[in-house]
Amino acid sequence: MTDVIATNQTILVVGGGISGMTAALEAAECGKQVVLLEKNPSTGGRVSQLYKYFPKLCFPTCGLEINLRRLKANRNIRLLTMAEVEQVTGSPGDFTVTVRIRPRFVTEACTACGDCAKAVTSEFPNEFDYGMSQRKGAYLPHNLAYPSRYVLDARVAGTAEGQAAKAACKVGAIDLDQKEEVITLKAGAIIWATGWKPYDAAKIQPYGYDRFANVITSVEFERMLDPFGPTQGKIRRPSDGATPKNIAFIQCAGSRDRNHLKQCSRICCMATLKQTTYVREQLGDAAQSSVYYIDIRAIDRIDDFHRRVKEDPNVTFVKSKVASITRDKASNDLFLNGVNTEGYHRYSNRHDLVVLAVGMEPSVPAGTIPAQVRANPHGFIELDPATGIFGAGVSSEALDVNRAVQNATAAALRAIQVVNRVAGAEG
Amino acid sequence: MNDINRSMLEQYRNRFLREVEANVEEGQWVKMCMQCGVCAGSCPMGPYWEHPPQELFMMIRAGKREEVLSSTSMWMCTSCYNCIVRCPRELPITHIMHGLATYAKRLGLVPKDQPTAKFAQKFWNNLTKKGRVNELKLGLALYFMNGFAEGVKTSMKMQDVGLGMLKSKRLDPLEILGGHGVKDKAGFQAMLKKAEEIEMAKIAKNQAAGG
Amino acid sequence: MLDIELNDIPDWNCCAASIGYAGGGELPRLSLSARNLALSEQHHPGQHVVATCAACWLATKETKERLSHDPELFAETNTVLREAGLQLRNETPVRHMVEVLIEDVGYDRIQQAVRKPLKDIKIAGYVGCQTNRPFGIAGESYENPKYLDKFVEVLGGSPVENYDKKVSCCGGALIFSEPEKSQALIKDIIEAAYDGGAEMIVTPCPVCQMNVEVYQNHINQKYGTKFNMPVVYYSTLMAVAYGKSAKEAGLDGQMIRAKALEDIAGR
Amino acid sequence: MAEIKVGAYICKGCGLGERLNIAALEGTAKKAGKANVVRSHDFLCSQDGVALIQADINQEGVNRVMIAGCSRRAKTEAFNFDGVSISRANLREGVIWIRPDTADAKETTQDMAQDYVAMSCAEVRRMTPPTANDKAQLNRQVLVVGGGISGMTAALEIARAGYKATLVEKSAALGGWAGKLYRRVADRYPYADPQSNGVAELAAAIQAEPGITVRLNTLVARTDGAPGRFVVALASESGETVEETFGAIVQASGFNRYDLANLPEMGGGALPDVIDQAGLEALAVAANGGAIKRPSDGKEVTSVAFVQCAGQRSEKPGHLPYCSGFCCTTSIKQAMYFKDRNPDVDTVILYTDLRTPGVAGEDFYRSGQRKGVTFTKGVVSGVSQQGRGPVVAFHDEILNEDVNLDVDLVVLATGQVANAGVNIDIPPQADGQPAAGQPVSILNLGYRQGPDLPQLKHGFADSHFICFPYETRRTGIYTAGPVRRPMDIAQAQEDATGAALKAIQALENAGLGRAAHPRSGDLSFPSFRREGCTQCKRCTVECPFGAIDEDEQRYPQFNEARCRRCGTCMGACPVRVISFENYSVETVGQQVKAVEMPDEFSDKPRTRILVLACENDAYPALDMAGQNRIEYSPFVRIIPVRCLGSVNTIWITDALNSGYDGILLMGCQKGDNYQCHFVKGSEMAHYRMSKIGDTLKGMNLEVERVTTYEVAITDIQRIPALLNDYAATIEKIGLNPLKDF
Repeated sequence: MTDVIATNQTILVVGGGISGMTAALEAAECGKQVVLLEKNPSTGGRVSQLYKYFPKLCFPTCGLEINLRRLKANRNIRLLTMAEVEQVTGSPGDFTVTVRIRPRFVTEACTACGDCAKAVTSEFPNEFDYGMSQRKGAYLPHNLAYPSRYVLDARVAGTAEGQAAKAACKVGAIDLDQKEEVITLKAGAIIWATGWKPYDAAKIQPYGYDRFANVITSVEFERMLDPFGPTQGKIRRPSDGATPKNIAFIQCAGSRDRNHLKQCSRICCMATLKQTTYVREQLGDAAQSSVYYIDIRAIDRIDDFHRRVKEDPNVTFVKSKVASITRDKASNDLFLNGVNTEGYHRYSNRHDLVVLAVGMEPSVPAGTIPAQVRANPHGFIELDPATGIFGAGVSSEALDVNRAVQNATAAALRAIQVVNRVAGAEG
Repeated sequence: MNDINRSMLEQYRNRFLREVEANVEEGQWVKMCMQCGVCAGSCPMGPYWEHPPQELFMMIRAGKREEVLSSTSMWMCTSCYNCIVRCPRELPITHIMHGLATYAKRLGLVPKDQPTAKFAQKFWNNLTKKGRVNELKLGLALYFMNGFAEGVKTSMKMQDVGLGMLKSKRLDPLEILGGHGVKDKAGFQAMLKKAEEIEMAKIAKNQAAGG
Repeated sequence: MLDIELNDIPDWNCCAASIGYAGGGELPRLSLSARNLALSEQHHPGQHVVATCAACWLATKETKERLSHDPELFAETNTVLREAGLQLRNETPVRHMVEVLIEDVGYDRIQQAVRKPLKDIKIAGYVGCQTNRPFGIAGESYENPKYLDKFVEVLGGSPVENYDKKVSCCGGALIFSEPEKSQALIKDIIEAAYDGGAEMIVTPCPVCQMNVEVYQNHINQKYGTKFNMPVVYYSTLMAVAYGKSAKEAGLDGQMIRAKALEDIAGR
Repeated sequence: MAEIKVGAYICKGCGLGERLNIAALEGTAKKAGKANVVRSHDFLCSQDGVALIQADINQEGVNRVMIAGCSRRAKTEAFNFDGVSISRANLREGVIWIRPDTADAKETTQDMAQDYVAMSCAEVRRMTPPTANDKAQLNRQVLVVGGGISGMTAALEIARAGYKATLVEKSAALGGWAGKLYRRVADRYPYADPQSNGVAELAAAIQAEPGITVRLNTLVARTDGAPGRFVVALASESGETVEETFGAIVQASGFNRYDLANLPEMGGGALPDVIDQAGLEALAVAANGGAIKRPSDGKEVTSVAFVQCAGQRSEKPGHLPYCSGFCCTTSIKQAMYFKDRNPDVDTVILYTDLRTPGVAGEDFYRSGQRKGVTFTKGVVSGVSQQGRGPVVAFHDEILNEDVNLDVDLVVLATGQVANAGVNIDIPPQADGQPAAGQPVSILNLGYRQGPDLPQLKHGFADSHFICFPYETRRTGIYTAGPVRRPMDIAQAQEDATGAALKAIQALENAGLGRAAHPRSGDLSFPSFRREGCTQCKRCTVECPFGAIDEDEQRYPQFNEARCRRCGTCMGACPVRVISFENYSVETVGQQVKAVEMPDEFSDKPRTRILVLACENDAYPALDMAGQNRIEYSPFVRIIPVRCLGSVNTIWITDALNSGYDGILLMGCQKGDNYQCHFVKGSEMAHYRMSKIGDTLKGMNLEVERVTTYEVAITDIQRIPALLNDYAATIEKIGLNPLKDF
């Protein structure tokens, strides 16, 4: 049974992505007691699946390593993985939270030596690669996974393979009897940092993501660049593994669209500009990038980056929301059909890979949060101190990493204000 | 230039957008377009549009009244509704195209011999006469709509179709005798007359008020 | 057989499809469908209005929708209807025959009734525009609706998967005013069916059925193609599968004869 | 100070027992390592193993713990003992996982392991458990500089958290630019209409907040000290100056208005009816809900054009190269001023990219359209006066035609110019005064490295890090609002709240003598041997955080609360007098020496390569290489360093003298897009190593023997390759001739 010491001066942070980790660390480094919940087996969230950040083109794992070191060193934070909030009752300064914890079947004793993975043969689609690759039934989610403990997939836990894994573990870290448990804990304030998920591209029917192999999403493209990713870091066409020569990037794929997400997801323009630099970096003059856009939203200093990309002769910009994609059956190339609205030019352009810059959708739409929050109809949390529950990062608005962290830092202070009031009242 | 057109020009001066909003079916949506062009790219008749919908909307905002209303573009609409379902901004583009067509026709700005304009008018006349469409009459009228000589050619060209359809009983030969229409013709026509009145009254009001 | 009973709306009038606009403005056009709805409410209270024609369905359903969202327009419509001694409450559900078949009857019962499965006939399900947009059949996508393929399947035929021109436009009424342009569209529709290995095309829309079937000669003349693709209405498929004779199934009404169906019907 | 007692603990788990000769490792720990207690355990990170160590600490008085097993990055929580120094010999990720399990690899693998054990023993013997410095003091008072919306928000949020804030504003009233707005952009769903600028409400809340002291007409005359003990002189208009102490500082000095005169081609400064957005706010305030009248002749405005990106997103001299982000929504809001009152007013927004991001932005854009604001994608070539009013000449990008638009009023959407004070990268004049043309200082820091915060780009005092927007190069001082980056009110208020937290965190850390990010919680701090110091000033100049001043006798003065513990000063010191309790020239130098150098009679391969790897990126990458079982040369001996900036050249020369054949330094990317967590550390190291060439020549050694690489944490495959290539290079140029002297 997981036991957690938490009081009404504890800050509960829901979500262990960069926003949740930031909120938890900033509060803990102010001396506050924090419980950090993550529904996945490891922290890091969406950013750990990115190859580089714009506009610096630096690596997300670099900052993640620092945050993990802060986390390991800080005794004020209690991290629970594979844990999700079931219900929140009570009021600011006095919340009671029920948390459901799924079994990992691997205890703290795990040394991440990897013997269990050797003993397990069956494979499953790799969530970390959006299913573009397979992973073992016993696995470490990724190189920088923290806690650095393996996970035994529930689908093998009950099988002979589970037994084999148990037998293979020299430190006796595998516990096949682990059950799902529900615990309740106290909290004075709650920071809700459940982040975002990529909009389901299959719903954008005219683009045929569900029908055409060479139509992929921007997040899948990121995974391709990871040397430990599904294509060992190589930009490839899913249909035949060939190197693309003429890549299209479609903006607002699911954003600014009443049929999908009404909001502008803010990051997609920059993500695409960044991804054209991947193409340039890896394929040089052997590949062209075309960006189909409505407005390029490269705010503040980031516009320098936008101008730099525009200077690349291999990158062209077309002001147009692509109307439809059709496929050439023989080559699996794709035709993008539409109209360049700058002067009305019809096009039916051939590309051999299409990347949909998919929008950001709240992982947990604010309306469905099992607690009293102020939500707008787009599914984001709006600031309302009276609730004692504060959105951090993308649960509060479509934000880039930098703004999400800024927002999470602010959320940490708002939570501290609540628990300090409690402390004051209790003397 | 007919009278309505003259006085509308008077009233709205350069504010064509307001004119469209006040007088064109679903015209109040025009301002919501963000120029993404998805409608233009989705239209089956795309290649034949002089100005695609999104461009028409921009022209309306830019006050290009004459160019818009005398354009053949909106007459290219096949009512396939592809633009409507894809428009990210919810514009009922098909209806706006129909509305622009209707308005252009009321203002007498339709290009001469615009085939769809003529056909649509014939269809309407045919329908309003009896409340139902007499396909064969419509067909014949249609084939002769470009004048006699042209008509002969067309009907020759279409003969096989006509005959084929007769053979396959798609057209009831009796219809040539005009057998078939609504019983309450009086009420039916009164209804349409009233509807027309109400709309023209509105337009008259706008002529006076300038929207 | 599927025990659905349809009765005519007494003294119905034409809905003007979507081509009345040159003659009639918004209100006159809406009043046409409003009249039909009012008549139905008067004579068949509580019954659904079911249309077998895409254009009729769309025009009528659109009228219902727009009047329910626009009180002013609704009021004006009733003023107009009064001239014909009618009044509209606008409470009647407007449905397409296909909706009735899929939602009320269901694929299972449609399948159970099959006597002569349409074995080994490759059929391209051409949905067209107005059965599909802007309303469409619940749960189907605009770009790649699957119901017609399922339909073919349950009747024992084999559908063309992801038929490229499934939902593209046949030109509709513009076949009359813009024959060349429309025929160009039709050409692509038939071509794609051949590419998909289809022996015939099935469609839920009478306009599509006519446009795609009857102009193949002209297209062949103009483009040097050798099209001879039967195009049948979905009810024809059902009739044959349910054991009706070629005549009963209206196969003699085909300008391009659907041999494969005639054979089955003949057995 | 109790006598040093080293306990060496060797783990046999994770295959170490099978792959290595544990007895021999114990021997090394005893002999070479001079450990007082030596134990091995099957599974050291188990409760039992940890208890074993704790027992020795309690009963045997062990106060230096050497753990040989997995990497220092693994099982950190388990091996976490109070009051002792701990070192970790990385035998798992660093040895058995990167070496093949073969007979002929066995010996070299064992040698590697034994060296690491010896090195860790040597290191931990020279470490002392850090104790917080005695100058640490808690001061719960925060100084907020700037009484605009950012500063007001920061002060309020600080007070609401139970701390005290002093809000200093140079003008006679709070509110700043926001206070001059007729309305602000909506900050709540439905994001549809302009709303009250909120300044009055904020001011009232501040009034009512006992924790806040407001000082108007006041400037910061001087700022000395460090987090927890900033001493600030506040000068009021009347000339009197008060001195107060603060725990931390928030700088919310905002932005300055862009000078319209820079845009003559747009009629800026020349035409009366061409104004900027601030100008329109003034007109709207004057109209106060009535019709807005244009400046030239007071005519009621019936048509207005907004020109976006005026003097922005452009490299032209006098223009701003960046996008100010807020201007698109502001123009929409201002167009609404007209439309809400009279829909017949023609309002056109001329833009190239309409930038209304997020939920709030896009909803507000749609609302503007709903209200009839016209949006035209157009590039404006100029504004001229023709007859009664201005004419905007632009190219309509959609209709692809040139248009002349007659309007009553033109609003140029100009950007925000940061008000960040003196640019300290521009060298001051001889007399120490700021160079000509420099703006007046805002903080007047008494810091060795200049009176204001370092600026990042385009004059904004921002963090360079994506993940750490509040990273500051002046510990305890945080910027918020448009001084940090161009932004709108909503963002500025978020930003101010975040900065408020960092200020509170800084003063709490200072109170405990703890380091701030990225070495959060580190209690150690640099100290120096005064008698050895030559006053060369390198440490005071090179500290990336301006933490070191010079005292009256021109000795370095360390201001530990400003220090981030990177050790760049230690690396800079030519006489090696700077050290930390747990990290020093000794702790590393002794590891260098602890490696066994096979002599000329040995039958072992004799190549040895010293690798000094940045602990933030290079070292984790090496661990992950091990995790993925990527092999590399058995001749490397890797020592993690806090930052390449802390590498003292003595380690290099000692290493060469003691027979290493080559030395590799691996640090983070330097330059404009630096990824060094200590800003300049990697840069400094590269600079210093570039100088070492002469030393090498002096010793008759090839330059290749000392090589520096920029690596990233993602170079999990590249780094092993670099090591192997380097080993090959050494093979080529041969062993170090100094080996056997």
